[in-house]
Amino acid sequence: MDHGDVAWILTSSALVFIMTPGLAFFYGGLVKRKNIINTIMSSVVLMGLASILWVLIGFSLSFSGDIGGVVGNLDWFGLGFDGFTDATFAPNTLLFAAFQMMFAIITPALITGAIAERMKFSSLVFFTALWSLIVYYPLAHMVWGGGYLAAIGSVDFAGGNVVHISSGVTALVLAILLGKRKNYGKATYHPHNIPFVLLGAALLWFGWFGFNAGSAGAANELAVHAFMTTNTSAAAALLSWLLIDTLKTGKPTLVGASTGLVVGLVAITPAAGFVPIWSAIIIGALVSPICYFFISVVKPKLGYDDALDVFGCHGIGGIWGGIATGLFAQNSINEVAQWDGLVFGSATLFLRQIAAIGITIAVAVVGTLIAFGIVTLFTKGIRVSKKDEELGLDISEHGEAAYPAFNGMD
Amino acid sequence: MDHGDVAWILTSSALVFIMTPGLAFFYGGLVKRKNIINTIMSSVVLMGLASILWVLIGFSLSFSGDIGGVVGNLDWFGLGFDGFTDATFAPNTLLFAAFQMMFAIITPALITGAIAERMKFSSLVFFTALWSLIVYYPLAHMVWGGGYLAAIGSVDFAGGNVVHISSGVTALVLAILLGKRKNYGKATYHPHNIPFVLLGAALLWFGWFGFNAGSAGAANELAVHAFMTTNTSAAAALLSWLLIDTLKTGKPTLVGASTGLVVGLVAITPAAGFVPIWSAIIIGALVSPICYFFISVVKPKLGYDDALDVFGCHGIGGIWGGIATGLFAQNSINEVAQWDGLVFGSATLFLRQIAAIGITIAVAVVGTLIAFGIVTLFTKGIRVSKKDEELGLDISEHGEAAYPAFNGMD
Amino acid sequence: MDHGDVAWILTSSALVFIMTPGLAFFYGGLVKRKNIINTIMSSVVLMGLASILWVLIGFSLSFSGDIGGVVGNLDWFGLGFDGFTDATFAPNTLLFAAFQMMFAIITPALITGAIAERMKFSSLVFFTALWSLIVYYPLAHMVWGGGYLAAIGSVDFAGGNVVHISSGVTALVLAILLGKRKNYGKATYHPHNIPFVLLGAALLWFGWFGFNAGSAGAANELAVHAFMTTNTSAAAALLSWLLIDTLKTGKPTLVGASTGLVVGLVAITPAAGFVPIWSAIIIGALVSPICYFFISVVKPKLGYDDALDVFGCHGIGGIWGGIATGLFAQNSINEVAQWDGLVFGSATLFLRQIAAIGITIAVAVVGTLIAFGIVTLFTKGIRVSKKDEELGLDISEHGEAAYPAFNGMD
Amino acid sequence: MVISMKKIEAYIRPERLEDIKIVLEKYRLNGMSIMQIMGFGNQKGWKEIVRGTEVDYNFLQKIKIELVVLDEQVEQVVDSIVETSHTGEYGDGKIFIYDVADAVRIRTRERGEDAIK
Amino acid sequence: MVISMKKIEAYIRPERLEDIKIVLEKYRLNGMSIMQIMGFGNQKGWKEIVRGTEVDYNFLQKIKIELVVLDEQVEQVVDSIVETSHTGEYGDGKIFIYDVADAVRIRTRERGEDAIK
Amino acid sequence: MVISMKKIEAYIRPERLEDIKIVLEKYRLNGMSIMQIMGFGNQKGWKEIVRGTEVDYNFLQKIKIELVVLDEQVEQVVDSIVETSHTGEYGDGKIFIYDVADAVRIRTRERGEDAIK
Ligand SMILES: Nc1ncnc2c1ncn2[C@@H]1O[C@H](COP(=O)(O)OP(=O)(O)O)[C@@H](O)[C@H]1O
Ligand SMILES: Nc1ncnc2c1ncn2[C@@H]1O[C@H](COP(=O)(O)OP(=O)(O)O)[C@@H](O)[C@H]1O
Ligand SMILES: Nc1ncnc2c1ncn2[C@@H]1O[C@H](COP(=O)(O)OP(=O)(O)O)[C@@H](O)[C@H]1O
Repeated sequence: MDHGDVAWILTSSALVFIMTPGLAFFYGGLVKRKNIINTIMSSVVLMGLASILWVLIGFSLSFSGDIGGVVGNLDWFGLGFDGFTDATFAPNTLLFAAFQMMFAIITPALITGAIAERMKFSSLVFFTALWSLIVYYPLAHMVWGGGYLAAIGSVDFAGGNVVHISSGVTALVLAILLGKRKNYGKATYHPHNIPFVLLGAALLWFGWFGFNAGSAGAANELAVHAFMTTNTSAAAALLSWLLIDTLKTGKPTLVGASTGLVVGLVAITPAAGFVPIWSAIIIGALVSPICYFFISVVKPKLGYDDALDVFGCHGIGGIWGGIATGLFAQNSINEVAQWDGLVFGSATLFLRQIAAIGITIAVAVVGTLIAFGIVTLFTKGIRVSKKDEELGLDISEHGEAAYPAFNGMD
Repeated sequence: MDHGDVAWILTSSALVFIMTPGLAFFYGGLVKRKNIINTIMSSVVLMGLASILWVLIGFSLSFSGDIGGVVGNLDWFGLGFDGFTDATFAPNTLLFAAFQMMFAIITPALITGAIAERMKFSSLVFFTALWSLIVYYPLAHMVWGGGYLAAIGSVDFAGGNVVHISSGVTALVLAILLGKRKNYGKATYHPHNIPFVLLGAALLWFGWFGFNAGSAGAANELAVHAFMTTNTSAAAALLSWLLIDTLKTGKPTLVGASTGLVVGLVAITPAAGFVPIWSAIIIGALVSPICYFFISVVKPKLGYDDALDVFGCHGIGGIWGGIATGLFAQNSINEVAQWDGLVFGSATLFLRQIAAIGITIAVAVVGTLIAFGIVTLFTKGIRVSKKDEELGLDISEHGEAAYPAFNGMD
Repeated sequence: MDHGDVAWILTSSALVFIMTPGLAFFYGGLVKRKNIINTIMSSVVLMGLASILWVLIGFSLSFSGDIGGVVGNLDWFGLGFDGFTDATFAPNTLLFAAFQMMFAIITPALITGAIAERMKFSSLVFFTALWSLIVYYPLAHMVWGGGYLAAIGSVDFAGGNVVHISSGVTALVLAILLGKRKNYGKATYHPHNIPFVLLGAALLWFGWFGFNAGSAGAANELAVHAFMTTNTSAAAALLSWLLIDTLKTGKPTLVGASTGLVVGLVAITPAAGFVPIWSAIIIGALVSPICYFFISVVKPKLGYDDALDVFGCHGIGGIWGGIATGLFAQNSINEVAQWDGLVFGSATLFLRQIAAIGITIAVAVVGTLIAFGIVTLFTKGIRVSKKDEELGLDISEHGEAAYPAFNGMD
Repeated sequence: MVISMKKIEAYIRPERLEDIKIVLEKYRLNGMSIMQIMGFGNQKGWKEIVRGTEVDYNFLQKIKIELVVLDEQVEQVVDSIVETSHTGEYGDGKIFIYDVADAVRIRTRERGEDAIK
Repeated sequence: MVISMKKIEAYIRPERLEDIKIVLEKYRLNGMSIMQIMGFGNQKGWKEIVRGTEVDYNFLQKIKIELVVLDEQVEQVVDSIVETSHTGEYGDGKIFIYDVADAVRIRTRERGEDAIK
Repeated sequence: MVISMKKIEAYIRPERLEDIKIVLEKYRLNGMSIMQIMGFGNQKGWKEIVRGTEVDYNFLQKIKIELVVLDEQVEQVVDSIVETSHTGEYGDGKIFIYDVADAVRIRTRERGEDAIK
């Protein structure tokens, strides 16, 4: 075991870890002041819940054995392999489990942006646990654990399908099932603390270096390559979002910059270790207009209330990333991609990427419906009362005010 | 010198470094708005003071030679060894000194939570400097520098005794000596900025990966193991604190989640590289009820004012961690533990852990009394005037208001 | 390629990356509430712009070939070398490019503090792009790309000239050209959110470990040495600034601590890998009084409005650092320094350091005048209207309010 | 000159503000000011449990509305606020009415009733 | 109908609020509102030294208390506030008293003096 | 005793505050309070575009000034505020004037007009 590789994957694990608090601030800054605690808490509780589930069964169900190409088995229940010697996964199975754990934390956390400001906290906790079981572990298995999506030859470097499309699609379905916020469309939903939005976005970018470059599994040339494509796509998307802002209103916004960089990171995620650097500029530059168009034109027509645009950013951005991987991947960069992308003349990979996206969407939709059904069965009402919604979920669900001193006393 | 090990310990040092600002936010968010500057400053000044003391004499007194098993000598005054070649400590003495320096910064910073909102800044600075000399360097020497606590065979992976019990006990003694805040019990002491509390807690967790996994001294299997036990204990404690919140009031709080994860990290600190992963779930799951019980039931009876529960979290949590190490340690995981823990049938390690905890407490109590005595001798009053306390320490001690624009003008 | 070195430089690149958001908070907390979005945005936009420019032409102009000792060529346009095999620079050219990219982002971001609260955002974006081309790439080439400043034997470990003097001098020139803020001297310019100032300063310190220790190019003894000098200088400067605060007013301030640590980091930057650790105490301890004197005594006499003291901190601090390198460097620590410093009896290096500083200043002044001239030519007015300045640049330039809920509704 | 304007000060639940605004727009009032305050009344403050210890918020977050209107509008406006804010539970709030001595619209320098028309 | 209520507006030092609250509870006042304001008076603002440069805070942070009470309670309440807030130094604050034209309790729709009883 | 004091309440643009303060200092007023409020008037709120979607800020950020002065000072002060705050555009703000029933200076316990002299 090369200690350099261990150093990098340990570091990457810590970097991916900090993304979840980052997300909490990104989301928390975007909601109303009376809901920031609830929004942050929705991510934070998963730092506990998803970690423990992962150690107990998640890693095993994702990466131990294979049942029908769909899910793993329970042989590694409680990380029941020898953590000091097992090297089924590189650089070492236990380290791989730690790194992958961080993905299993942030993915359900991403969903929580969609249902912000109205879902019961207890139902949310219950839902995300079930969803991890029904959707996340199978998908992680199918893509990275030797399951079906790997078998058909589709590729996903760091989680375009597993993390972003899955959470984005789930967000959409859940937002529809849950219904709109009171006064949606009438009331003003503006971010209450924009510096927090940027703080979160910056921590996400920072952590994403571990997310993508760590997915190389070693401190090697591929990791360096993924580092550079990641930064480049984020940068290009940040700029193209600001350009749209400027063209539309003359005023480039910080929320726009933050959103742009995030969708740039989303889009490059499946592609980071497969595509040439120049294509990262294209991938990033295009993801912002695609998401912007979806959020500002398509979404209002469809009329659902995805509060923080999880589907518009992660779903749409992730789908574009998966397609872009099919367009720009090069076998010479990473031979895990068995074929070159469409722009290099071969349609094989491209079609399998489309197929993989389709399957991911199907798994997410079906899994979400099942999880939602179960949660509804077992809890009386998955949504807070109208009165609690007005009062704010911080007080009603958590009994806390985020900044009580700011209009009271010290 | 393996460059992979260097990479990891450099990274770990940076990670432990960021814990002190993290602590500043964790504490700063918990106090009243009029005291946040003072609270943050109490940690920040140590980033300067403890660093310089360490370079000059601290490292030497902790790790150079041995005087009676209690403290080192001054041979390495000013880091007076050859930083490029000396390898007395792994991976290289200078790097070890850098990593350990970060511990010498955060440990006195932990204490400052107990005396928040009422202690004179100058007295605090004087006290923490003396305390480092009288308590911290000897303890670091006794545990890690080849002193008495190592000699008796007790173990402390990353600082349960040196960092947490020592600071927690000191906090208790100092809080008692200093007396309560005005209106304590009557006035409302609620956190003024909860998102800052979480920001700090998240940075602490992030940095703790370096704290614990870096304490392996290399990017090896033990580091990976410690990484996983650390995360697992934090996660379990976060969840068990939320469970208590829910059982008691129906409302899981973000302050509770933040506190829970911190005590989970405290408890696993001495144990991280000695105990099996499954036991980290137990260690974490139990530390929250233990600390919660202490803070909500025992503390009010005793009636001292440990403002931010440093003793309740770090003292009690650290003691539980030291005991738990004696319960769950396995020689097969790390042969530094010469015996298995109590649950594996041997009482030897367990008893030595108890002894080590007792000695640590004794050193901390006596050292604190001495340091307090000296400070009182040399300064006129260690506590701010009643009027300054009412006005807030930000204005009275530092001449600054943290967020002046929030009820004034831009 | 040693994977340990790759791990450390990847980590360092991520660490330097986070400095720019850190800077955004450091600066953002210092301005008025109505200008925080604009101030943050000025740094954030460069995370996009400077990245893309770097990938396209910046790296090539800095590090590919050599034209007259002044600038590189365009052979590596679009990073057009083989990223998997090229090892012209250590540890690998692509990784070197990623690490250096982070410097190319933060350097122009530093400038933006000087012109805060009054410059048109579009003009600023245009200016920083031009400035990167005219000043930054040439300077990077001259110092690290085999250009003139390397040729004369002057040294700059991590960017005293390239980063700090260049941005500081530019800041001064630009502040003079732009003119003062409305009511400057009369109105109150106090920081609106001091915890954000500290958050930013802490992230800067954290990232600076990558900045300086990463500049060793490997996870080796020199990196460890640079890590230690960096921390030591920051610590000493933090303390000496607090000492001045205390002597002058009796009240040590958090803004003072934050400023002190930053100038301590600035001063050690060129010296980190050349000077002995004890000298880092001197370098840090002296930089605070030097900068303090400049800002509080010299600046008011000169009467220009460098809003956040970019020249006073980075310019003056960087010059002192360059001189200090000429005083304390030792060939035995790093043979890149061909001669010992002045205190060890040789004047050669010292004089070349002075020459290098002079040349850097000249390049920055001339380049800034040219860039400013071009921007003025192509935009109608580089400064916002008086009305927009009163209203605040957040609303006028970006259409956003940072914390709208804090005196309105939730 | 007899000035026939009144100032209405209403202390209400923050969560009712959106609705009140909509109703008041009906009367084409051309001005209104709001501010965040802390209040206590028959509705007592709430308790927050911090680490197992009860801490009181003696004061609750409220919104204060200030509205200067013509005498003849007073009853309508008061009724609207009552209608929208009424829940029947403690904490619904109070409305106080005061005489106004004079008014000025800064933009036009109009005085008296013209200033708010 | 003659309304015999007064509104008391007191601008006080923030640090005195806790104590005032305790004293006012004695009178079983069933309502009161507070807000954070900035004030300037005979007590001049303080100076902050930012990086060696003086910057003025012309305005100081103060608390404003608003209390509507019956005429007969006015003197008692004013005395209590003065008692608790008095330090004898500049910046102790001021109290102003105004007539109230009418009052409404939203919960019960009571008018006049009943609204605050 | 006839109290001849008035309270002036001005709702103004935040960006005018600095200038108003300078002018008011001329009159050696020895007290004034300001607070941040949200207002709406003839100047309608602004629109923020968040991710391509318009969201309204119905209310605009304003500053409210409260000033108790002697009757004879009222016109001067009002004029000064108008002078400094006038831009001629919507949103310049309004000034309202109220009678004061009594005043107390907490520091000295002075009552009536003496309290503000
Ligand atoms: N006498 C009063 N003077 C000033 N403000 C008051 C007064 N009474 C009530 N308020 C304000 O109104 C708010 C709601 O009053 P509350 O007494 O709880 O309503 P209710 O009597 O309908 O239960 C309080 O929080 C306070 O801000
Ligand atoms: N005439 C006034 N109008 C409005 N508010 C005032 C007036 N005089 C004083 N205040 C308020 O009272 C506070 C304290 O007043 P100050 O004059 O400093 O007290 P003192 O005269 O007792 O020293 C001020 O900060 C301001 O908020
Ligand atoms: N009738 C009113 N009652 C209370 N506040 C008012 C009233 N009219 C105006 N205001 C306050 O004054 C501010 C400016 O008023 P606005 O009507 O926009 O000025 P103008 O009529 O000069 O354009 C508003 O934002 C509001 O805070």
